[in-house]
Amino acid sequence: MTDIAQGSPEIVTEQPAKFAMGKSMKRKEDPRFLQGKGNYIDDINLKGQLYMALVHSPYPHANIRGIDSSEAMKIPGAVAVVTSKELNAYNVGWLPTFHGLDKQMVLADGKVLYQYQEVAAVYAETREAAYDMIELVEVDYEPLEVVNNPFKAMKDDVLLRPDREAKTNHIYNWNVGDQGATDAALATSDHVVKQHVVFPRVHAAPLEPCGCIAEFDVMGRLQFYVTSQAPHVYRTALFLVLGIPEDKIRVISPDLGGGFGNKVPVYPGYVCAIAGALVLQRPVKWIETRTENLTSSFARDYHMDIEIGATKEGKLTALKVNTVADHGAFDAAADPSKYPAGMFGIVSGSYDFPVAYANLDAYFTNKQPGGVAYRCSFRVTEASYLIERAMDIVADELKMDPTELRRKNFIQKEQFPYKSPLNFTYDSGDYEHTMDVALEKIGYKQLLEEQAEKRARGELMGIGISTFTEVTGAGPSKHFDILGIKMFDGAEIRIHPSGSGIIRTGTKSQGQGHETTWAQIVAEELGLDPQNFLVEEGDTDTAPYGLGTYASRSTPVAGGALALAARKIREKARKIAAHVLEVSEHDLEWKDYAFHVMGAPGKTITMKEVAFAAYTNPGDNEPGLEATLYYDPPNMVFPHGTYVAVVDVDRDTGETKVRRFLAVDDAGTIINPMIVEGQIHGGLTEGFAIAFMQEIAYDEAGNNLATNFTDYLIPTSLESPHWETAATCTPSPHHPIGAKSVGESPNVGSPAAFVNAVIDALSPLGVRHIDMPLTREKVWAAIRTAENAVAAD
Amino acid sequence: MFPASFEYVRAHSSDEAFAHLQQHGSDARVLAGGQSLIPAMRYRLARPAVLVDINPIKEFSYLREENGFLVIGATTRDAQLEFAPFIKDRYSLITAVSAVVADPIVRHMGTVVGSICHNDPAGDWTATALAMRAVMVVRGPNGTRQVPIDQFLVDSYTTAVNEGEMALEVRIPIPDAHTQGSYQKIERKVGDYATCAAAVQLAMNADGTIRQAGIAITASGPIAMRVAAAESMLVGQRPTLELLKAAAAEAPKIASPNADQRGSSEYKKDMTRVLVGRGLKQALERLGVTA
Amino acid sequence: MKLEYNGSEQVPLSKPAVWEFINDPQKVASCLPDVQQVTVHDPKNFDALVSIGLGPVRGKFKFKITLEPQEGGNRMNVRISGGGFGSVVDLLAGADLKDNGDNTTTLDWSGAATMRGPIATVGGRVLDSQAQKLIAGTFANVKTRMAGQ
Amino acid sequence: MNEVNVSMKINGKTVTGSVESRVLLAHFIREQGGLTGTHVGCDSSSCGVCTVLLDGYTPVKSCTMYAVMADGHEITTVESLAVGGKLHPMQQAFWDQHGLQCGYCTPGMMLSSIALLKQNPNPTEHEIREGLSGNLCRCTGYNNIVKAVQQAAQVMNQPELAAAADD
Repeated sequence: MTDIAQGSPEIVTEQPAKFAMGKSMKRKEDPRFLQGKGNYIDDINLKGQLYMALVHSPYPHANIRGIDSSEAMKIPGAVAVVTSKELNAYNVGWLPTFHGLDKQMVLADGKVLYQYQEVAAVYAETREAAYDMIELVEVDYEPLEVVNNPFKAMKDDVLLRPDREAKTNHIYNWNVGDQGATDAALATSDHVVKQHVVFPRVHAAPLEPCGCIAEFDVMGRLQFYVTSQAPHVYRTALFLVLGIPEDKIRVISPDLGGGFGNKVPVYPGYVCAIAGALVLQRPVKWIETRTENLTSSFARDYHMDIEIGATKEGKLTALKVNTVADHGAFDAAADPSKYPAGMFGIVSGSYDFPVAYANLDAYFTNKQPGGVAYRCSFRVTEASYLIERAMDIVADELKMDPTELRRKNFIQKEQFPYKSPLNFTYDSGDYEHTMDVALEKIGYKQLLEEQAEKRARGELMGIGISTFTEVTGAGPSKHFDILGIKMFDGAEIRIHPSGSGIIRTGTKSQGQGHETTWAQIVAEELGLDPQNFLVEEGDTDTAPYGLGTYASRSTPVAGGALALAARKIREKARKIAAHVLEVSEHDLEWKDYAFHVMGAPGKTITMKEVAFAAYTNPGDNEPGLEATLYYDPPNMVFPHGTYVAVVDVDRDTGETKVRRFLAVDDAGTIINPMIVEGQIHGGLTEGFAIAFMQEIAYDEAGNNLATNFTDYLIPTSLESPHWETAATCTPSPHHPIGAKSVGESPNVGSPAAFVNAVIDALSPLGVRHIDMPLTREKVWAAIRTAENAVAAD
Repeated sequence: MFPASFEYVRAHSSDEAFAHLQQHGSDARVLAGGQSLIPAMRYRLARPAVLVDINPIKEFSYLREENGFLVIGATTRDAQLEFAPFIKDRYSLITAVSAVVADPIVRHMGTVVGSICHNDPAGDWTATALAMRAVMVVRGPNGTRQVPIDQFLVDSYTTAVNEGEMALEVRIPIPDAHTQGSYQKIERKVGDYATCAAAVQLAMNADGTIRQAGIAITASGPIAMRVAAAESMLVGQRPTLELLKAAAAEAPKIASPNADQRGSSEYKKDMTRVLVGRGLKQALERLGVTA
Repeated sequence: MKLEYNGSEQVPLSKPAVWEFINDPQKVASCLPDVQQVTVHDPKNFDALVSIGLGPVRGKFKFKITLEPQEGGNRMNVRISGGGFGSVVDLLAGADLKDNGDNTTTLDWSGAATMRGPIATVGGRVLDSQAQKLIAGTFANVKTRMAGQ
Repeated sequence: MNEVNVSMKINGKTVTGSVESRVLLAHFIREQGGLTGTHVGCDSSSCGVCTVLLDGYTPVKSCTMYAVMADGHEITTVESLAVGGKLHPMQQAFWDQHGLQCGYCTPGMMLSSIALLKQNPNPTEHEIREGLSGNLCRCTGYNNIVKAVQQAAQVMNQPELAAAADD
């Protein structure tokens, strides 16, 4: 195989060498991106298209007394203004949310529930005219009291959603585990550590904002180009909202300039563009502004209380978590319907808790809806951050080294499959090994010595550990669905006579490199050259049904489908091979990437030769060589890792410098180490941003304070640390190629490592916890408070 | 987003630009680098009816030393200072500040004069101009006049440039061999406005006493401010650690920063102290003087 | 963002004269800085188009203003709400009138403004001090205009 | 309507159009020039995905410039880097070092990198990180971008390396 990346990644896997997998093959998709020939949504223009722009509410909570668009329609080039009145007339005023527990306004219907909510859509001949129009749409608002946090919401003084049957701001309660046994165990534990931990509101913020173009073609068929991580789900959602059957809808998701979960939801702008295209009989284009992008969804906003019981020797006895979730104005979380709080049950982490209990209550507030994703849709980040943060607090309380506390309580590798007290069955793992690799590689002992010296001099150096386990690969259809659709994925492989082929899946890469890794999986199974596979995703006319790419599910689900579809091809190929070699198919053995006649050395046929025969000499077999397969995974996969951060904190300014950061990931079998490493680098940078810089904060008036990149901070190359990586390999026993996943791991595992490191640096001052983001000021304030306390003694 | 419509006029000479500004009065804005103006226009927070583009005026782009001053023309970009070898050799404060203004790409369009005229409360160049005791050259109806920087900076986004007038250049006294500076800036990330910053320049006498001190803080009030008390405390003295500490302690006394996402007022005030202190130390280090 | 302001003006007019002035929409409107256009609907309600420069933010704001004279003629509340740049400001201001007994009147004023939208979020960095000046300027104008009567 | 005539050379080809004065350079390049490798990612001059080179090697954010300001000037975009099907050493290095994922920041990032090497042909890792800090990337975490610029610097400083790579 040619074209291995020259810049060999640091990751050396422990897995055995293979033919096409496990190799750092350079990406097949890159030449177009490198030459500016990517095809992103705004690069697509249809003849006669109109431009749409949206009017947004400056109020977080208000009644709408009236909307006057007469001045706006005087702008040269103005075509139409649409409000909820028009949408309701077409019965598309509201959208079902993805997990089916709520519905969401397309355009504000009678009232606005959050700042920047969409109030009207304008359509014009030019983009500039559309933006001139939105300034002149007069909306008469009657401001209402703002509920800007869930603790205010739970009082129910102000009812935010009178449209719902239940007259309360409480959305749902969810719990898992054994409350009675957990309380009993906590009551008899030597130590009980309690901490309130907030995971702030953040945003995925891909560099390319969302957008779409809608056109009803001459046959009345909707051609819908849209930035979607899940095109098939969109098509089905459009069927459910618009009542148009799927054969009349084609959803095309072009190249995506990043997604990270932001391109999962169906946004009101999409519906308005389609409605406009339908009514005006012209193609309609809508591209988000950065402000629209940052104000239309969010991730996290969990307020968590954790209690951990432990014996005085440091053996964990019980875990209890109580969470208040802020869902914003609509319950638009894209979680599976049976899992309103996603996979939050992974909060027991890598540790063998005898008992545990997690309880969660979700509330409406006057904040943007969402709760979707940011390199982790399903609340794994919140859970992982909480347990890893809390483990350090327990270690501090017990005066133990945090690595020793973890070592003492890890689920042992012999315990897998491990049934957790919160109802997950972990597939495999070797936590202690991964931690040992990390500690060795970072030089933990030397770092502790250095830290001791520095502390003696009054310097603030910290070492932070996170030994996380996550749960990905949703999922098994008996548990998981989105809008009722089970979370399987399809794969289709067609081998051409030359031994090249085309691969289609229902997933959609946003930079993850599926065009390369999917080819590697299939090539590995068939002994063919991965360079000769075209990978096609994103067009619902051609791709098999699949739930899309988010929640680290592509490799666990679609990757499994691909391997099994390839094996299906291999079985058919065996028949053709037998015909060509004039033996019984039972005499054939698939070995070293070719069919061999058992007992007849040298009598072999390659897949390339079989492919040609499939079209030229199939015998009595069905000609051709292709397979379609839908894969319903038997279980989730459980990647894990150990991350270590080393920081220095500036006592005067509160500035944290991340001096080193090592990520040792165990993602099971690795398909392409170079790509895996790239995923880890990117996820760590996002984790770094969450730990230190990012937050969608709201002021008391309900103003969203993070509406553009001057206030929602994306780290540059200068702030971002230099990342170090390594990998261990514990294959998933149930996945066809033993793969787990990695896209989310760095973002799930790293925030705790950063925060643990800073708190470790401050621990000589008695600081126990600071909520993210750990801005300079927060760290400075913690240091000053501690110093003043000492001075007062 | 897309700006509101405006009339664009191109000036090819100082006279032409001046004539346009006289004609359009308060409706017109000068377009130099545009790096603050254009984003504000894209948000439609700024919507001048007329933009007078001075970029085509060839004679406005210069960076030279004359008559004891470094003179910087109206369209001279930040990056020209950042990369000029003679600046790197002899102007430590300018070298330091020119590497941290906005971001590296913005610095290729952004201008020093434009930034001073914008007079943002968190301006880097305004603080630097104060510390180096710059003089602004303004063209008005009665010809050009020189305005010392302290009088030039009037209030947030307000300068001594009146309606219909324009600033032509900034003149900075050339530091001698016994003069060094330092720029200390805290920003949340590259490209953000300063959370707090301090510009410091010290000139030494042969006897080891401080001849002249320029100390200014920014993002600490409505405009960048001179810490005059600190300056006078230092002049004529031999630098000691106690003296530097006392001088730095003067900064928070005049600071009145707004609380915002960058930090509380208390934090920013304390940072004026920390950053002035660090700036003084670094300037002395560059002078080879141990306090 | 929520901003609060207060101040005091000594007006060289009797309390009844001041009361009369501040009950006249036309006169009150004339005290707004850079007012472009005033439309009086009734003695208590009027609209004003005001040209505003808040730092880099420059443009026209349209305000709806309601005068709420309180019983007894000792206090006037003013509700101002309006917007521009896709943003809105809701301001509740009040002034207590104190007869100084020497044909002058003390006007103790306070106001709380809530700003929402891009002007608060993008311009918020510099808004407070600028808005302070604007409001103080308005009340200073009240004094000057009254004095000029 | 405030229309203006604008004419500029983009990648050596003259592009002329009558556009509104408020049309940004980025949109002129994309629409009048038909070159969609120059992207737009924010409204606040923060992200740098719109970076192009002005009059040689001056990197500018084309969404923070009006098209009319570039009238009579020369613009270089990503589309001009590969010549005759052969990638520029910077493109090759981004490919070799996995310096891109979604590809959205890549054109601006490469053009900034080329401008950086023009100023400083042998930058350290820190200098590369400083020099590219006007361009955001959300996917790569910058490690591999730094490696790519290091590789490109090496190749561009020793043209024989580039030639050898062809063999």
